[in-house]
Amino acid sequence: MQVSDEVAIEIANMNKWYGTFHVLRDIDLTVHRGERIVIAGPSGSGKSTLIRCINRLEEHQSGRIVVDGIELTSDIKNIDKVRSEVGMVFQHFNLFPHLTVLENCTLAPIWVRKVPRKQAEQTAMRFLEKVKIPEQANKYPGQLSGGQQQRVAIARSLCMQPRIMLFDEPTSALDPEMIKEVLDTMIELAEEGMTMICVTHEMGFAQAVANRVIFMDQGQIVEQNSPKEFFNNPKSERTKLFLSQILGH
Amino acid sequence: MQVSDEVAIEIANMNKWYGTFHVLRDIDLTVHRGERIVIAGPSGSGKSTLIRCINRLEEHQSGRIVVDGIELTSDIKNIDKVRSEVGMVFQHFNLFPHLTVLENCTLAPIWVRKVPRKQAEQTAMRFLEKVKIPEQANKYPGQLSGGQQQRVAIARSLCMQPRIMLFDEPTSALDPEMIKEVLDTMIELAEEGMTMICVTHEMGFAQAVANRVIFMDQGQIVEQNSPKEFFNNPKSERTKLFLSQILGH
Amino acid sequence: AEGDTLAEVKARDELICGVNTGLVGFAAPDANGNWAGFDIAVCKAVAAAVLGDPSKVKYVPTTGQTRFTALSSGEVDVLARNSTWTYSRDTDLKLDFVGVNYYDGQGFMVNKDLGVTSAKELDGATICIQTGTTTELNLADYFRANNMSYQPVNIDSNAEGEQQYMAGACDAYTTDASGLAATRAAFADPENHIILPEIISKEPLGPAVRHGDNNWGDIVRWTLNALIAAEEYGVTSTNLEELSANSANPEVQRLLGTSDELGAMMGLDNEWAKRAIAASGNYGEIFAATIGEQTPIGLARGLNAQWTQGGLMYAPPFR
Amino acid sequence: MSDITAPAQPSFRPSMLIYDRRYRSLTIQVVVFILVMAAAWWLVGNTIQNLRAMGKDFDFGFLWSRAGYDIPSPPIPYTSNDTHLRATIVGLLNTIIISFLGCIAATILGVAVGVARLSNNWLFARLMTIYVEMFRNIPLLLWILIIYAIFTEILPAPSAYRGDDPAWSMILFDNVALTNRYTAIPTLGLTNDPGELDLGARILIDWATIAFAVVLIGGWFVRKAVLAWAQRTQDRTGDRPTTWWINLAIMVVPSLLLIWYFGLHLIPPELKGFNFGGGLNVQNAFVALWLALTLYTGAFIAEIVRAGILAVSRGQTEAAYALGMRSNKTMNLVILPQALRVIIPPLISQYLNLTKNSSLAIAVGYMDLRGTLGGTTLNQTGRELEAIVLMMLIYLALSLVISGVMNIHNNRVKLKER
Amino acid sequence: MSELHAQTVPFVRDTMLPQQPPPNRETGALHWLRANLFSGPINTILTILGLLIIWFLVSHFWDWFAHSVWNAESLTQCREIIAATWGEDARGACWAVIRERWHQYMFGFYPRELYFRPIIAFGFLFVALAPVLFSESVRIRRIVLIVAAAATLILSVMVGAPLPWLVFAAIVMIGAVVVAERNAPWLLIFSALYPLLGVWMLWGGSAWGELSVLASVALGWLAWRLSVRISPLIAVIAGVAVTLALLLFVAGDAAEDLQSLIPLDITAIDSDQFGGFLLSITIGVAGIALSLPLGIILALARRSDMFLVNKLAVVFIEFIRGVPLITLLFVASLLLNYFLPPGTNFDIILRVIIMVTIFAAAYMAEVIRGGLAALPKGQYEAADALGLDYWKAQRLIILPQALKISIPGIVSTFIGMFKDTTLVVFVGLFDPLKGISDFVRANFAWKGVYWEPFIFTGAIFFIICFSMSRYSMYLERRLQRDHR
Ligand SMILES: Nc1ncnc2c1ncn2[C@@H]1O[C@H](COP(=O)(O)OP(=O)(O)OP(=O)(O)O)[C@@H](O)[C@H]1O
Ligand SMILES: Nc1ncnc2c1ncn2[C@@H]1O[C@H](COP(=O)(O)OP(=O)(O)OP(=O)(O)O)[C@@H](O)[C@H]1O
Ligand SMILES: [Mg+2]
Ligand SMILES: [Mg+2]
Repeated sequence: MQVSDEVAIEIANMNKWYGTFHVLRDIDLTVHRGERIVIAGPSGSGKSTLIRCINRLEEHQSGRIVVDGIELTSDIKNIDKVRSEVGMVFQHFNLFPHLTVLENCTLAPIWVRKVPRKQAEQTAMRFLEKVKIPEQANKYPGQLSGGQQQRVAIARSLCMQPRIMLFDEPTSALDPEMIKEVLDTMIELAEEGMTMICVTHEMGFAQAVANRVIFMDQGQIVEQNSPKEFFNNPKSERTKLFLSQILGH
Repeated sequence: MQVSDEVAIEIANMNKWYGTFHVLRDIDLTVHRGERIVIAGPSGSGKSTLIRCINRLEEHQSGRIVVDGIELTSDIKNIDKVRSEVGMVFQHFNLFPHLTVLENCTLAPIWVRKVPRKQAEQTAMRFLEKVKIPEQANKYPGQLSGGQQQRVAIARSLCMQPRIMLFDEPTSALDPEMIKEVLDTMIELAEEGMTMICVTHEMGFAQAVANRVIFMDQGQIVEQNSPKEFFNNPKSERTKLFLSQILGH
Repeated sequence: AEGDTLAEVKARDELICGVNTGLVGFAAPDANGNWAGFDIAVCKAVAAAVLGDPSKVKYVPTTGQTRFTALSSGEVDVLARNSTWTYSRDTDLKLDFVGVNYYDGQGFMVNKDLGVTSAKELDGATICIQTGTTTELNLADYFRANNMSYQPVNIDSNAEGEQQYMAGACDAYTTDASGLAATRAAFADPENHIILPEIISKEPLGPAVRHGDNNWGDIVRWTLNALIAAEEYGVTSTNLEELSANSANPEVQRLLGTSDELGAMMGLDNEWAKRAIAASGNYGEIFAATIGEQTPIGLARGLNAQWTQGGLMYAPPFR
Repeated sequence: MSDITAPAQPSFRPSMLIYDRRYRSLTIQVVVFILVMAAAWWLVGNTIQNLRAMGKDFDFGFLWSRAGYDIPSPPIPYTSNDTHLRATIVGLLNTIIISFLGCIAATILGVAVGVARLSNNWLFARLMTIYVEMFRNIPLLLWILIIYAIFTEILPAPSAYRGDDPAWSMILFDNVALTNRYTAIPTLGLTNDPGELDLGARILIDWATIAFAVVLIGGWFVRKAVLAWAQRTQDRTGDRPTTWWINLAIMVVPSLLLIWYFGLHLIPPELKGFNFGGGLNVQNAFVALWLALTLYTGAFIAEIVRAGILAVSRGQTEAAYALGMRSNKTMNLVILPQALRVIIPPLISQYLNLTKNSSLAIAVGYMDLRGTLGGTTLNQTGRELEAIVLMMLIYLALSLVISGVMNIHNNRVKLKER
Repeated sequence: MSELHAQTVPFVRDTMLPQQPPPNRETGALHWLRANLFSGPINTILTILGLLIIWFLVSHFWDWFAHSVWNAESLTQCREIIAATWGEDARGACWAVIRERWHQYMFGFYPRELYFRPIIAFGFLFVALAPVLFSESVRIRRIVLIVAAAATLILSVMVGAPLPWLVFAAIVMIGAVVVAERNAPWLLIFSALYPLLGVWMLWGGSAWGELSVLASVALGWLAWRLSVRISPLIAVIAGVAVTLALLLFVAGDAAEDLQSLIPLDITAIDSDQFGGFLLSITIGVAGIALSLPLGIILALARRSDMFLVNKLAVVFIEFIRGVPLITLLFVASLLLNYFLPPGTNFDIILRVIIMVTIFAAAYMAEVIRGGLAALPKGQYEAADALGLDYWKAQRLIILPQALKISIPGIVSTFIGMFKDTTLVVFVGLFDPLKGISDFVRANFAWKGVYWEPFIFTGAIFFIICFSMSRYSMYLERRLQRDHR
């Protein structure tokens, strides 16, 4: 697991409001290629909003976000470019229920990347194998268990061959037995050197793969540190409080 | 905890099909009064179906089931008799959400046993005290936690003063903290000498109270033994495999 | 149904009379919901004859669609709803028309501005026509016979027809001439509309009863005849009492029940006709009060004059 | 294990009819059957008795006798000399025509309004809400009457188009005249008339019409082939060829050729005598009923469409965006296919409602099935029992056909779930 | 995890940033306009289109509304007034027709001095509905009851109700408010009695008729009660038989005898005096009240696994739903007499109510079936496991829940049915929309008024239906929340 010097994402002085509510305040964050960042924090602290800003599912109002050298403005072309560089996995999978697993995985490559179907299907099968469910390729999402669905969602993102992956609480809607399958998949990805930003409360996962843990509260980054330091030696009072709740649970 | 010689349930050579699918194959089982039996087995092995046959929520197609000396046939009177002897607690509680806890408990005594309301309420309060939630009597099920709901479900069954209690995975829909409350209630019941058949994967419970553990797979009883023997010295390969999965998790 | 309608009516102490849903002059409720009109007078006369009280009538408004069924199914005892007496209705529909209270004919009304003076000039015109009536058939036959074409605008009720015609949605409005007159009378500018001279059909309108109960048919028939005869003999609602006391005319005596026992032949008492006439007067009085020239409808007697005056109103002798 | 005696097969006792589950349901069903049969027998018995008392019979023979009444602008040749049966068929065709056109227009309107209500234009969304609520909460009959009244009261009589300086003039390049009786539109004329095909029963179809139908249907198949080709190309190379202009050409060019070949031209309506002639006069009763049905049902469909689109969770759009799809592709490939599944079942019932509501034609005198069979025919023949029974059966058959067809479609697109 | 980079220097924030107001362009009226009306070319076009539509409507109808005339005796007079006030060419609305004939639009030909009876009956309707429809929230029920009570009393006083009736109404309404606060389920008794009370108040006549019906039902219940210990089946048969026998053979005579002993009657009103909204509401309410039990039975039958019962229900429901209401109304007016024993002849309103009931029941059955299907299977199993038999399980467990879920659907069915009551005009009844309007226009004075009656009746329909639909939406939202 090596981290290069190249900057993958740079967020500087970024602010976002919902109406008059200030959700993200003065966010500064630089992510290098190959880094794996875990974002934690209490509910409502703006974690989801932050990562959704990174692929412009939400618009920020001030400051800059540069992804892979492309600054996110309202220019549609830039947004398209960024989105095809960045894959995203949601808490509730958001698979397309009317398409088979394989079609879910090939839809975007075919229609966005204009990959020939054969080739798209081959790629898709490769990634489905990676997430260990090639045999489900022709089923519909509704026929799969939650863990399988989330792995399909990961495969679907990977099929666009993104250079950066964002995960928004990918395991929090899953039953305990299924969490492991998904985390295993994510760990495998991490080991291959994918740049990842992951909102999660799975502290085991954070300790195992993260280079850095970011703790957010009230729309701000309160603490950043290596996982070891973060868990064993939190600096801020809030972090301590949060960790005591999470780990005590 | 004494087991009498009297036979409470006798199942002989019983078979059941769903359409063409053979769910229960040649089941033979005798339960004595005061016995406490735990049924375990992988998902889909027919555990639920078996105990649902005992109070005729499902019909069996061949063989005989005799409960308390009454053979289960399609005679409605027999079915009614058996059902008022046998209480059942479901995985998802199945409380009646439009009635208060007290009304849930008095409904069947009043309408089936024709007990005067006053008396039914007294009995209900006694059992609610036994499951330690007399103070919730006038709340609605929706206002209770899962563990409390399951205890209400137990009290509701007890109000019919059954001689046999069936439990179908009574704790598997509960959060870990609540499992204990329910198991405690069940252990207390067991100590009073109630005849119980319980489908559960709570091996601690099995070891603590069961006289016998029955292991089912593919619709058949694969192994029966005392809990001690069952856990420490399983005979069949399947049991071993199953135990390794269950305990390993 | 076959049966004793007279007994039923007496038992019920109420006559059920099927009438139009609203045709000014013939049958229409006033602002308070009291029914009045030419057809209503027949109902009242029958009620007076049978029950002794002209107000003991329940009026059942019937549409062009429901009227005959209402009668044949026994829902109404008598249908006094400007219905044309035709062969097939009398036979196939199993009705009995008991007489004619108004000799009508289908005509056309057009706006003066149209410059049309004869129905023969209506080739290609748009004509408003109420669906489900004999007028619809007459119209089709007339244009076919004269080798002309027309565009029908079908309407559901007379009110609708007036609206369409007044808005100019049709060049001509066709219905029975009496109806045309009534409609025209209601216009703000009746002088701008003319009723064309052609009468394209015979439309004898009269009350109908169910087929099969001959006695009941007789009662309604002779009640109507009594009204007509009363006019012929000069019996009016004002001189009724006087004449019944001291008329020398044997016909009048029989009519008013002072001699002979005519009423008993139909199962009524002897004063039935007297009461019928007292209800709203004799035929002429009714005509004048509801649709005559003094009313807004302004119909001349024409064919409906007594036979003695050159009209067709001719009551068979009372003996 | 103890050996088991064979399950005692209890012999049959009469009490088992009530207390044995197997027999009890049989008992109940037999009782219900007897009750239903008794009720039916009673009703039929009464009917027979009543018919006899009235001296009537139950006989559909009247359908073959002369109708004697005219029907404005019948879709198949019809005169007052034809039979009641033919009049009934004309009425049925009119019902089908108005229902069909109504369904199409209501769908278009409903989809447009449903989408507009979701638009982020505050004003327009509000206006559409007002429209929807107005039409949903006021009886259809009122709308039919109002729209009909607007036509009769506001539009002029044809004579307004007369003279050198007419009060009104025709619109759309002197092709369409709005009057208070009908909307006069041009008909199509052929300079090169190929004659007509006789289908029997005096139903004639112009060869030119057939030619156009063939070209259009053929074009539709060619279009499918083109789409399949585009799909194949895309599968092979990844690039999807632009096909809309090819498709347009396929539909348009052969038609243009046919128009040129047959010398197809518009014959505009012309004021002749009292009325416009030459063109086609579409009665206002028809237009008003059609508009009212469209507007009324459109309001309901708008709600269905809106709900359908809202039912596709926001997450689906976001997932598609996150995969780099643009909004129109997201709509076509992700949102619509899912929304349609939610939309179609209630849409079917709206189609059924519209078809049934078309019987309100009675209010404006449009001669649909109810106006012919259930109206004038019933009245002239006095066969209310036969006419109404037949009419109900026809409506029922129409409903069953519509829901049948739509259900087949619906089953095809049903979501597969665990 | 060896190579920690310089940029991963630990970071700790010591002072939290406060909330800050958003940049200027994110707020204010201008922002709102830009975001909601002019955010893009399409949006701008839509805005302009919307403004055009509004302009079109206002410019065409404003004058007409502005030139309203409320006081006139005829349309001609209206026109003269308009011409005199606003000039020769002015067009204006002539609301005078509504002012003069409002009572017919509302009550048809119901005797004017008895208007208080329908008003009080209608007020009582809210009391009867309160425990069913407004049980969701105590606050709403309180408001509904109090407003209904106040409105009923005020309106009754305005139409000149006699004192005893006012006292009666006041006692019932105030009693209902009190009972609702104390022990709401008791109001259900009033709901159960309301049909008879309502019929008596509307049609009048001898109260003994209604009382003898009540007595028959009570005796039937007694018979059931007495024999239920022997066998539930026999008990049901006995109960129904006793009720029917009493109703068919005894009730009528008994009522007459009692009436001659102790007269207990109020002015009788004939059905043909009903009209306007009174007719619509009567048909609508009667239809819905009767179709509910029938709908429940049909829904249960359709969910039954007994082949014949199920198929019969399916055929019935699909048949009724497959034909237009208007044909059923024709059946009511033309054919019903064919199907009944010769000589039976009954009220056209009653016949229409029967057909409307059958029609609504088929739709209701589907709504209730949806409610039944929404209940988890566990509820059935739990009831079974406790030993409740089919009917007890339905009555105590299943229906109470299923009906509650179905209330929004039931309300929508009612809205549809209420709108459909306008169709009764085609069988010769005076509905408010066309029947009364045609009748008013048949008068010389008002020949030619179209728009005013349309707008008036339309507005009333809108108010009633819109408030009901809002109410059902509110319920739907509430139920959804409850279920989570
Ligand atoms: N579309 C929106 N409009 C207004 N406020 C919003 C919107 N989305 C989120 N918020 C608010 O913004 C804040 C941050 O939300 P966000 O979803 O980013 O939190 P989170 O840290 O992801 O919380 P969780 O752990 O619950 O997912 C919350 O207070 C939330 O209520
Ligand atoms: N109503 C039914 N119709 C058809 N098959 C059924 C039905 N109910 C259960 N089955 C099948 O019967 C088998 C046994 O089911 P059962 O619910 O008894 O298993 P179980 O041992 O209780 O499993 P679990 O631990 O998941 O509850 C399963 O394969 C199941 O799919
Ligand atoms: Mg979040
Ligand atoms: Mg189970």
